[in-house]
Formats: sequence, structure tokens, C-alpha cells
Amino acid sequence: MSTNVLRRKPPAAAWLGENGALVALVVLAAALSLLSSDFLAVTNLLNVGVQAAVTAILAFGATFVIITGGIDLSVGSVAALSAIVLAWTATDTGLPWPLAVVIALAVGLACGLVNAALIAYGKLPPFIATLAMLGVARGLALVISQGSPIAMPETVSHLGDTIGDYLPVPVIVMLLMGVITAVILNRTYSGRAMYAIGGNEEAARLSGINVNRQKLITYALAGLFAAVAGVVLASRLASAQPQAAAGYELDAIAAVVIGGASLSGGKGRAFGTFVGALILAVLRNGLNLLSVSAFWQQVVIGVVIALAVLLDTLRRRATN
Amino acid sequence: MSTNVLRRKPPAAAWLGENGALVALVVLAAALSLLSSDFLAVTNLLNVGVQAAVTAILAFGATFVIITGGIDLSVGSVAALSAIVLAWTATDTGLPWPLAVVIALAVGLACGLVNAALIAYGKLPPFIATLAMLGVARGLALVISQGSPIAMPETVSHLGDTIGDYLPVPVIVMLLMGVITAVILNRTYSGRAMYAIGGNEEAARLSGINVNRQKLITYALAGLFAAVAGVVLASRLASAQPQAAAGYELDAIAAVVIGGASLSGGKGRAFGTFVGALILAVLRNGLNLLSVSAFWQQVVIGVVIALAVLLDTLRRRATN
Amino acid sequence: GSGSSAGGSSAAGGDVKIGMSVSTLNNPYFVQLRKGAEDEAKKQGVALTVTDAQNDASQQVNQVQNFASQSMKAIIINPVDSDAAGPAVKAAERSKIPVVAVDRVVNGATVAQTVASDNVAGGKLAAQELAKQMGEKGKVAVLQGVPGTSASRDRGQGFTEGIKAYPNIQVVAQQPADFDRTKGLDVMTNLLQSNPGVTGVFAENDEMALGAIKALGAKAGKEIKIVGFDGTPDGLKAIQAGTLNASIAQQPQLLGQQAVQGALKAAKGEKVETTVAVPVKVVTTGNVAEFAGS
Amino acid sequence: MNDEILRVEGLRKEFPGVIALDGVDFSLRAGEVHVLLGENGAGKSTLIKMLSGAYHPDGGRILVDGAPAEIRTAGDAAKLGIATIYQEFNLVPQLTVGENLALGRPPRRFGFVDTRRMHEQARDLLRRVGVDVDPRTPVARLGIARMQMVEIAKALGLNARVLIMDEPTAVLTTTEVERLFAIVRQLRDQGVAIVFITHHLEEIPQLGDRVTVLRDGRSVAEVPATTPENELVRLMVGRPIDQQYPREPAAPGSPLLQVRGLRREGEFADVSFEVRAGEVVGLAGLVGAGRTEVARAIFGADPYDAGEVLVEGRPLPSGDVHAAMEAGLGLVPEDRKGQGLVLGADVAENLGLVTLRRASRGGFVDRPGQRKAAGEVARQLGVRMSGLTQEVRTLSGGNQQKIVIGKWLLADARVLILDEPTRGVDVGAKVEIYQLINSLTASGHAVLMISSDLPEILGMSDRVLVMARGRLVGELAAGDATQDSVMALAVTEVEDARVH
Ligand SMILES: Nc1ncnc2c1ncn2[C@@H]1O[C@H](COP(=O)(O)OP(=O)(O)OP(=O)(O)O)[C@@H](O)[C@H]1O
Ligand SMILES: Nc1ncnc2c1ncn2[C@@H]1O[C@H](COP(=O)(O)OP(=O)(O)OP(=O)(O)O)[C@@H](O)[C@H]1O
Ligand SMILES: [Mg+2]
Ligand SMILES: [Mg+2]
Repeated sequence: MSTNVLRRKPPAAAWLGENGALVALVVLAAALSLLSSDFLAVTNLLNVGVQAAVTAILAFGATFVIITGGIDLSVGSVAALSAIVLAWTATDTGLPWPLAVVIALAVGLACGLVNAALIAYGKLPPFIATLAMLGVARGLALVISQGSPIAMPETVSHLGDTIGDYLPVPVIVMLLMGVITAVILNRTYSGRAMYAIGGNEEAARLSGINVNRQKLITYALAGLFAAVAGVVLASRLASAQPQAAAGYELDAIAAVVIGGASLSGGKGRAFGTFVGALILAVLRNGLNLLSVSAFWQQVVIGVVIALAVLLDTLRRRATN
Repeated sequence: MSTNVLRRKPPAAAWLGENGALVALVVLAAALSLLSSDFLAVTNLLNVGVQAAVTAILAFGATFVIITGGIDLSVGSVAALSAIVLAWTATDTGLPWPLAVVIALAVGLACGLVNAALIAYGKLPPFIATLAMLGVARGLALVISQGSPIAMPETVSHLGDTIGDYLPVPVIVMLLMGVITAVILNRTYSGRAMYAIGGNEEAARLSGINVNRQKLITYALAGLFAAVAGVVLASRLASAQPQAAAGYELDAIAAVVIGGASLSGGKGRAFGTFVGALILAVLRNGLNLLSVSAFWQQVVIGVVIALAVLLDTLRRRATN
Repeated sequence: GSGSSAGGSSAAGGDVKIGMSVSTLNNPYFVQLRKGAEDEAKKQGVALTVTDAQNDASQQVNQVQNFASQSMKAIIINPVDSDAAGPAVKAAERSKIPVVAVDRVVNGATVAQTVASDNVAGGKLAAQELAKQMGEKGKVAVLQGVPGTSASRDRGQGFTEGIKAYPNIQVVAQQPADFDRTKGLDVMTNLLQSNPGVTGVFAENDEMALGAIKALGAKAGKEIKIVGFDGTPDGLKAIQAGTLNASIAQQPQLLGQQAVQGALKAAKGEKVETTVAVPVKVVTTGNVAEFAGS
Repeated sequence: MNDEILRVEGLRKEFPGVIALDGVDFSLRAGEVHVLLGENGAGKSTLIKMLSGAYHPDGGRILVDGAPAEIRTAGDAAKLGIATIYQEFNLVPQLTVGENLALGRPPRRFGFVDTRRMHEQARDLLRRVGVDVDPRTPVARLGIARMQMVEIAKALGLNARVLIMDEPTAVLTTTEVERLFAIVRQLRDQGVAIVFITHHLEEIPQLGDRVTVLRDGRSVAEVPATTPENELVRLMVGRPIDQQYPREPAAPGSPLLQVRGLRREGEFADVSFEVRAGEVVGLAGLVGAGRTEVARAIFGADPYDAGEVLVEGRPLPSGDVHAAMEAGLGLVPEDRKGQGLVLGADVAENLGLVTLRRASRGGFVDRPGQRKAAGEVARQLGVRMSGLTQEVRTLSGGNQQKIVIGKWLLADARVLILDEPTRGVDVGAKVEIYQLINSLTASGHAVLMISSDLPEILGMSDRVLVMARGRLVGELAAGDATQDSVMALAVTEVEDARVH
């Protein structure tokens, strides 16, 4: 039982209170623009957007899973597998590329469904089921590609281009996926069911929510989003690589958690995740601009992530 | 319509019921000894033990954390940092090696305490605090070593040797740490408090358990165990490497979860974790013995991990 | 803490800014490469910024983009992957910034210069040297790098091609040990169980070779011949100690040095050769002294 | 009306180590309130969980409208028109009241959740049960009592033919109980069949039509609701209980607990009182009066803004549970699931939680000693369990409550604060608990008892304090305290210490 006072906060403060990560992002961006004159350049900000895209899309998918109280470690591998399948079908089998994209997305979806089946029906802990998928998807990517990167057909790799001077396709895809995530979470039956399952699975079940079916949808979405991220990644590089996106699962989860979600479930928002992914991208971009030594970069990234979230928790404690 | 009477299970069955991972381990070992005649050789089994040691020690430390409902992603990095510090103090500063070992362990402890302080007092989610430490510790290891391996003094690297023909020191250390873990968890105030905190933190607090202090102890232990793992690792190689144990955090957590713990806390046992670590080591060893192709290895590991845990959950469902 | 940003006052470079994206600094080989580049930059008075792509092609693209927005005069790229580096180089091209590729080629885009030693050729050399040491007969185990990385692919391919020339040598096992010393130790230990008759080992880098040496104990370098790759300081020490029979030294410092020289020339608009081949050398006990000094 | 909607024949259910139901017969007619009565652990909740699709029977059958029914999921039950209010809350704390009310069946428009309509419907439902909360409030912010009201509203929203209520009145005060009864009567008159579980025997003749008594997993009798109370007790416990409230006042000694001017912004203000050695002080008030908040502040579970708390004359720091316990305070919280129990741990573990520190020497716990003590107190309280290793999650609600009390009895606190201590406890076990309170006060301890069960407050307190809107509004000596005098104080109009 909480002992919060039911005091109405002014809307702006309330909104900020719910978007603590945003404050951290603003502070970080302000600091970087003071330290480096290149940071605020439009081209650089677009770069940040492009660089955030893959993590953000993976993280949107992970948001669904984390809201249900689960975890998905396989998103990076599934992205790589989907990208390899796309490049392979579009080149080796000579299928028209839109069909190849559909097949790649279907592969991501299928991986998600397998995760879901193991979790919902096999009662495997999500950590184990998706860790297994992390290995399996990565292995299949290696097997299909025989370990070598596959060049993407010219047509598909336009997905990584910039339309005109200021409209990078990856950024558009990221924003689109973000809006889709927000709509699913806030407006659809499944979205609300995810919150219910994460908050109290037993209550959700006893209220007639088909928990297993909703988990199926949840992990399937995560797989589908991973596939989209894989397509974007491969398009940017004009090449699908079996080792792509290795380790991105931790980044994706970190983005979600920085964005205010809780790994114990029931909490999380698309916008928070977006901000979390931006924080990570801005941080990496800034360290490059500031020419921080490679060995120190990991230290700085660690410290800044901790500070960003600390800022949020301290602020939240101060307002409570 | 069942007509079951209340049959008391024989003690052995009850014990097995609690140690489902053990069944999976036995099945796996049996399968491997059929597939490869080398598997059951005494020397090979000792190899498996040595190869499990580092993961097992890390996983013992992670068990404390997971029982309290937390997570520690930093154990691999902390192990590497401790190893580097050990090699560096023992060679560059010329301190006597026992002192160098003490300093290395102190470094691990300190990393754990920083994690704990961020989590207990900073109220950071454990995922974020330890993800930050993952970067910081790895970065410091690189900075101290300037990115190159540091040779270990002869004296220390005896810790990686085999006494006589059949007593590898890493295995002894692993067993010792396992016993210590079991004793802490089952017999000490802090161990019992960890279960209570993981089961219901608020109830634990209202029962007079100083939750923050116990979290401090929990993460400090995880850091200390990571340092021990780092020392064992570096001794085995007679060299400390800044990139050692990268990614081992997932292995360690997997071992704990395969061993029957739940990431939501309140559950977990030293013996289960030990079995979990052995399953992973046996699996990797078996794949080498069977000469499975590099590309397929990850697929096979993923599938077997999923099957091992599935076996456990199915069996448990059958008995209930 | 800008330990990797080397700058100096001496003449040639003026205040030229050059960015360099290294595939990974988690490997002593690339640390050496960086050192060569930094030393040369200091000598030339160039401001060199080095970033670490952590073996992640997309992170590398990000870094090259970031260099472009920092208005670097030239960019040195040590591709994580040859194909994936294409778009990054194209982006730099658009901003009219010359790019020098080092250690690995860039596919799908033109660079001003490629400074490389050939991994496939190196793999072949390794096969020849190992065969020679084994008396052209026996069983060989191969320790592979991270599956799917170009270094593992090229070295493995070169070795496989090279070893075909020796009908009495059989490759009995190939297992991944991820370029990691610990895994090299564990995998070698396991391979010895199933293949006790192995008399030769090829490791796709020195780190794994050093792990294998640990696994082989007293047999290392004696009954069982081991050939590594890279010629890292630890590898060279092992050669001196007689536990490692040979390594394919790629002179990473020289690669870094040449790359900076090429980039500087390109930045000034001077003409540069399209390829600079830095020799790969077989290091054995006989010639290890030449390398150990550098 | 005499048409039978639901019939249960020879229902059986086993759990590892326990036979929860061993042949239960039960029938339900449209337009009746059928009370289920039985000791803690008799099988009442298990029975209704098989009607709602939460459990599946091991034997026997369920007939709905005369036809055998398979109720495998909550969805099946909903299709048959069965709605259930469980003993343990099934709300999602992170979601708003409105969303919880529509859980699993939110109104939709073009396939999307229609939040506006959802909140409108929620407002209607809340008005029906007379709860004044904004549907956009997260459920986590509600106290136990208001959560119960939300649960009731949620079940009403299903417009079911069969409404099952498992101890809905356990945490409600008289006012809410009366409102609930009015709703139940209205539904009954509309032909809804109602299953009602309660341990408050006085409620049975007020509301019920028939009573089915369960004992040890068997249905032992079906009697009319007008059956005299002591007859019901005999059927249920197997022996009569002569004294419901066996309070034996002790001579009050020196003040053990002194509270002076305690205030927390927006919650409570000017709370001052003392509790003497040997005294039982009752704290009464309406739901939301702030009793729980004051109790938690005294114990250090939450910080306060002003005032002081003294134990045996020594002041306690604010917000420090550990210091409070050292000084000799104890608190049995009202929310057993959220604050009292480690549900995944076993009985012995839970009973030993408070005494863990004391049972440790040099960091090592004397676990055999802990188990012995746990066994002792479990026996005293008559906890029905398969053994000390039974997971607390699987105990019946009343037995869980006994565990929460038991762990504090073991702690031997000088001043014990009990917040709704007998919530869901059967009449027989209640008397045991009262007896234990007597022996505490007899040995010089003091008890501060918060209860929404007014007869219990009146029957067991030496003095009664009354709170309203976050303030102490009066004090009554045991002799002067009656239902009416307490209620008169509880509804006093005072300046509200709460912020809306
Ligand atoms: N999931 C379970 N696993 C094991 N035992 C269980 C489980 N659920 C209930 N029981 C046991 O079944 C018996 C009946 O429990 P039930 O909850 O039906 O009692 P109840 O009549 O509702 O009691 P109360 O009045 O205390 O709520 C108890 O002994 C309880 O411990
Ligand atoms: N009228 C009210 N206005 C504002 N908040 C209220 C009001 N009533 C209750 N609350 C809030 O709801 C919770 C109280 O829940 P609950 O119904 O359990 O009452 P309580 O404060 O615990 O008092 P009691 O124990 O006397 O019932 C508290 O968090 C309190 O802040
Ligand atoms: Mg019950
Ligand atoms: Mg209350």
C-alpha cells in the first residue's frame, strides 16, 4: 500500500515527473553542446537520430516484453537473422525485394512466437527461453550466411538512405515504430493486457484475460520489431552480417529501463524508451566528438548512465 | 478425475523434485557418454570441472543477488578488473603476491559495494547500476593494462595448477566457494534475510530487517566472488587479460536460473547453481569432443539449454 | 583523458585533424596498430582522434559519420567488416573527406588508399610453416576465431587452401575459441581428449595460441607444433621461450604508421598510391629477435 | 422463486499434502443469498475457486442450470454468468481504478480502447458502491478497504447471474458494510444468486437465506440463516464458544507508548495519545480515517513531519523501523499479502522472520531453535497446515493472518500495534488470539488495536480512541463506549487533515 498524498501536481510538473529520463537527456545534450561546438549541428543531430534508430526499434519491441514482466535477450540475434534472411532471399533466390522484406519480417515474428511458446506453454523463464533463442538465431544466421556478410541489393539498401538532405529513412522508421508502440500500449486491448499481466498476472488471468495468448502477441511483437531493426541495420550498412547487433539486447533493455520501465513489470512507456535510446546514442556520439580515449569511453558511458538514472530517482524522491 | 490418495513421496524423489536441473545434467552426461567415448574419461571430467570453475564461482556470487530479486551484470567485468589489478600490483609494483591477491579481492569487494550503494541508497534499478559497473570495470581494466595482457608472476599462477594428478586448484576453489555459498544462504542471518528480501521486500523491512544493509552485503559478496573468479581465471592462463570473462554475466545468470532460481527473487540454492554451471560446461565440452561445426554450436547450445529447463518444468508439472 | 589524441608542434602536419576508427581495441594487435598511428601522428604534428568500434560495423559507421561532422581533414578506417564499411566511406566521400583503409579493404566504395597485409596470404603462410615444422605429416587442430568475423574467415580460408598442398597432413578438428585466450585453453583441452594424436595446432590469433600452449603444457612447441597469427608481444615472447613455433607477424605498428602517412598526404591533396602492402612475415625462433625489439 | 441455478455434487480437490475438499454438496437458487460458513482452512475459498474457473476439481461435478459444466478458465465462468470477488485482491496495482474495473473487457471503439467511456462506466460503478475516488487514481494508492470496494464494483460491472463474495466485509467498517448489504439485497431482489462467505456471524441473519457449513473439506450441514449463532458455531467448530470477547483487564501501569502532536502533511495531524503497560487501547474510525497511516508512522514504516513518538520515555527517530523494534515496538500490518508475509517462503520461515536477528549468534542463525518456536506458536494459534514447510501462499486466508500475528507474538514486543489483527480469522481462532492479547497485557505489555470490527474494539479495549479525517476526535472509556457513541464520534465534522 502506498502512502502517497493524493495531491494534484501542476500538469507540466506531473508530465516531467513521468518523464524523468527526458530531464537527463536535456542535461546531457546541454553539457555536450557546451563541450563540443559540433554537437548541435543539424547534420550531427540527424546522425544521432540515425545512430539511435536500431537500438530504439529493438527497445520498442523490448518495451512490450518488459511491461509484461518478461525479458527478451534474443532481439539482437533475431535482428541479425532477419537481415541475413533478407539479403539471402533477395540475392540468392532472386525474389523481388518487397517479398524478401516480408519474409525477413516473418522470420522475426516466428522467432518471437517460438520464444512465446516456450514461455507461455513450456513455462520456461523468459530469461532462459530468450537466451536459448539468442544462440539459436545467431547460429542460424551464421549457418545461412556461411559466416560471411551478404551484400544487400541496391534497392533494399535505399532503406538506409536519406531522402533529400534531412530525412534519413532510419529515423522515419524509428518514429513510425515508436508511434505504433505508443498506440498499441495505450489504445489496444493487448497493450492494456500487457500492463495487467506485468502488474498482477494472476489478477489478469482471473479477469478473463487469456494470458498465454497475450504473451504470444507480446513476444511476437518483440520479434517483429527486431526484424524491422535488422532490416534497417542491414540497409544502412548495405550488407547483412551474421555478427550484427551482437550485444544489443543489453542496450535495448537499458533504453527501456532508463525510460522508466521496471523489470518487474507493469510499467513502461514508448516515449520513455525513445528517450532512453536517445540518451545512449547521444552519449556515444558525444564521446566521439569529444575524442575521449577508447579505454575511458566505457567508463564514461557507465558513469553517465548511472548518473542519468540517478538524477531521475533523486528528483522523484524530492517531489514525493 | 483423479483418484490419487495422498502418497508421501520417497525422500529421494522429493529431493530430485527440488533439484530438477540435476536430472537434466544426468541426461546430458549420459547422452554425451554414448556419443563420445572420451567424455567419461577421468581427465575429461576434471577438465569439465576446471572449465566450469570460473562460471560457477561467478554464478555463486550472482545467486545471492538473484535471491534478493536483483541482477548483477557486472560480474564478468569485475573479474577481469580484479585479475588485471592482481597482475599489475604483483608485477609492476613488486608487492608480495599474497598482498596483491588481497588487493585484487578488495577491488572486487569495492565494485560490489559501489553497485550496492547505487541500488540501496541511490535507488537505481539493479540492472542499470550493474550495467554501469559493467562498463566502468571493463574500462578501468583496459586503462590499467593499456589494453594488453599482463603476465602473472609464477607464484600466483600456481593457483591454476593441478595438485598431484587429480586435484586441480580451480576445482577446489570452486567447491570451497560453493560450500561457503551454501552456508551463507542456509545458516546465516544475511542469507535468510536475502530470501526474505527477494520474497517480499516490504514485509522484510517491516519485520525489522535492515534491507539496505543486507543489499550492501549481497552485492559486496557478488563482487568478492567475481574477484575470486578473476584470480582463478588469470592464474589458469598465467596472464591477466583486460577482455577476459566478457559476456560471462549471462552465463552466470543462466547457471543460477537453470539451477532453479527465479529472477523475481526469493528462490535459489547453491547446489542448483553448481549444477547449472556444470550443465553449461558439459555442453561446451561435449560440443568440442563431438567436433560440432562452429556455426552450429550456438544453435545446439541454445536448444539444449531450453530442453534442459523444459525437462525440469515438465517434470515438475507432471508431479503436481 | 584524451590519451588517444596525439598532437605536436612539429612541422609537417600543421593543424591537420585526422580521425581514425579502429575495429576493436580489445585485442593487442589493434592496440599496436593504434600505437603505430599515434607515434607517427605525433611525429608529423597531426591531431589524431582514435575511436573504438568494438567490433560492431554499425558503430563504426556512426563513428565515421561523427568524424565527418567534426570536419576532419582525413579519415582512417580499420573496417570491422569490408562490406559494411562501404556506406560509411560513401558518406565521407559525399563530404569530400579522403578515406584511408587500413588492415582490411573496403568494398563497395572507393578509398584514397588501402594499407593492408593480406590475411588470406597470411593463412597460407601459416599452413606452410606449420607443415614444415611438422615434417609435412600428422594431424592438425584449428582454433577458429569468432565465427563470422572477417579475420577468422580469411585466415581460415588461407590456411585451408594452404594445407591442401600436404596430403599427409589432416585437419582433424576445427573449433571456435572466439579469439579468446581462456577459450583457447578450454577448447584445446577438450580437443586433446577426442584427438589425442594431434601434432600440430593452428590458432587464428596469438591469444588463442597462448591458451592452447597452456593446455598442451610441456608438449607445446615440442611434440606438438603451434602456429599463431598476429605476432603480438606475448606471442613473440612465447616464440622466444620455444613454446610457440611460429606466428604470422603482421607488423601492426607499421600498418598504423603507413596509414597516417597516407591520410596526411591525401588530406593535403597530394597524390597517393592506391595500395600499400605491408609485408606479412613468418616469425620463428630464428628471426624473433628482429621483431621483439619493435 | 425457487429455481436452482447451480449445483455442486461430491466435489473433491487435493493439493500436495492436503485434501482441501472431500465431497462437498451445495446448491444455489436464483434470488437467494447463500452463506458459506466454516473454520479457517475448511475449504470455502477452494470451493468457490472451482466455480470461478481458478481451480479444476479432482472429483465430483458442477451443474449449471441442471447441465454439467466444465469451468476451466475465468472466461468459462464469465460465459456462465458467474462473477467472483476473491478473498485475496485481484487488482493490478499499477493500473488505475478505472482500468481495473474494466480489466479484461475494456470498452472499445474501432478496435481501440475507449478510455473516455471506460472512465464514465467506472464512475457509475464507483457511485453505485459509494466510493469517492477518481477513476484515474492508480490502485496502488488506495488503502485495503477501498481496494475491497473497488473489487466489489468490479464484480458488479459484470452483471452476473451468480455473484460470489469471499469475505468482502473482513476489512470494511460498519458504514461500508451497510452500503454493501444494501447493494446485495437489491441484487438478490433482481434475481441474482449470491454466495457469501463471512466470519462475522452477526451478518448471517441480516443478509442470508441459507447457510452451508463446511468442516474439514466436507459439507456438514445446510441450515436456514435464522439458526441461532451458537448453533452455527457448534456446527462449524464442533464445540460451543461461551465467551466471544474474553477480555481480562489488567491494572494499567506506566505509559509505554507516548505519541505527541504527530503530523504528516496531507495525511494526519495533531495525533497525541498514550498507551500504558497492561492496557489494550482500541483505535476506531471509518475507512480512510488515517488509522493505518498513524500506526505505520509510529512504527517507523513511514516518516512523519512533526511530533514525536516515545517508547518508555525515550524518543524514537522518524522513519526507522529498526530503531522502533529495538525500542520494543511491533506492528502487525493490515495488508498481510503486501506487507506481512513472504508468500513464497514456508510457514516456519515466515514465523521466524521477526526473531531472525535474535536467533542469530555471530551471524549464524539457530534454525532448529527457530523451527521449534515456530511449531509452538503455530500450534497455539491452531494454524491449519500440512506442516511447517508448507508454502504460506497455499494457506487459507485466515491461516495466513494467523501467521502474521504469530511472528509478532514470538517477537515479544513491549508495545504491539495490531492493524486489523483478526481480519478473516474464524470465531474459534479469534478467541485464541484474544486470549494471547490477555496474556500479553497481564505480563505488562501494551497493545494498540486498530480494527474495523466494532464489536471487537468494544469487546477487547480498555479505552477506545476514535479518528476521523486524519485527526483524533475523541476518547471513550470501555464503559462508555457503545456502537452508537463511537460512530457518533467517527462521523464528527472536523477540519480535514487530508488533502484531496
Ligand atoms: N494451492 C494450494 N496448495 C496447497 N494447499 C492449498 C492450496 N490452496 C488451498 N490449500 C489448502 O486447502 C485448505 C482449504 O483452504 P481454503 O482457502 O479453501 O480455506 P478457507 O475455508 O477459505 O479458509 P479461510 O477462512 O481461512 O479463508 C487449506 O488447508 C489450505 O492450506
Ligand atoms: N478521504 C480521503 N481523501 C484523500 N485520501 C484518502 C481519503 N481516504 C483515504 N485516503 C487515502 O487512502 C488510503 C487510506 O486507505 P484506507 O482506506 O486503508 O484508510 P486508512 O488511512 O488506512 O485508515 P483506516 O485504517 O482508518 O481505514 C491512504 O493512502 C489515504 O491517503
Ligand atoms: Mg478463504
Ligand atoms: Mg487501515
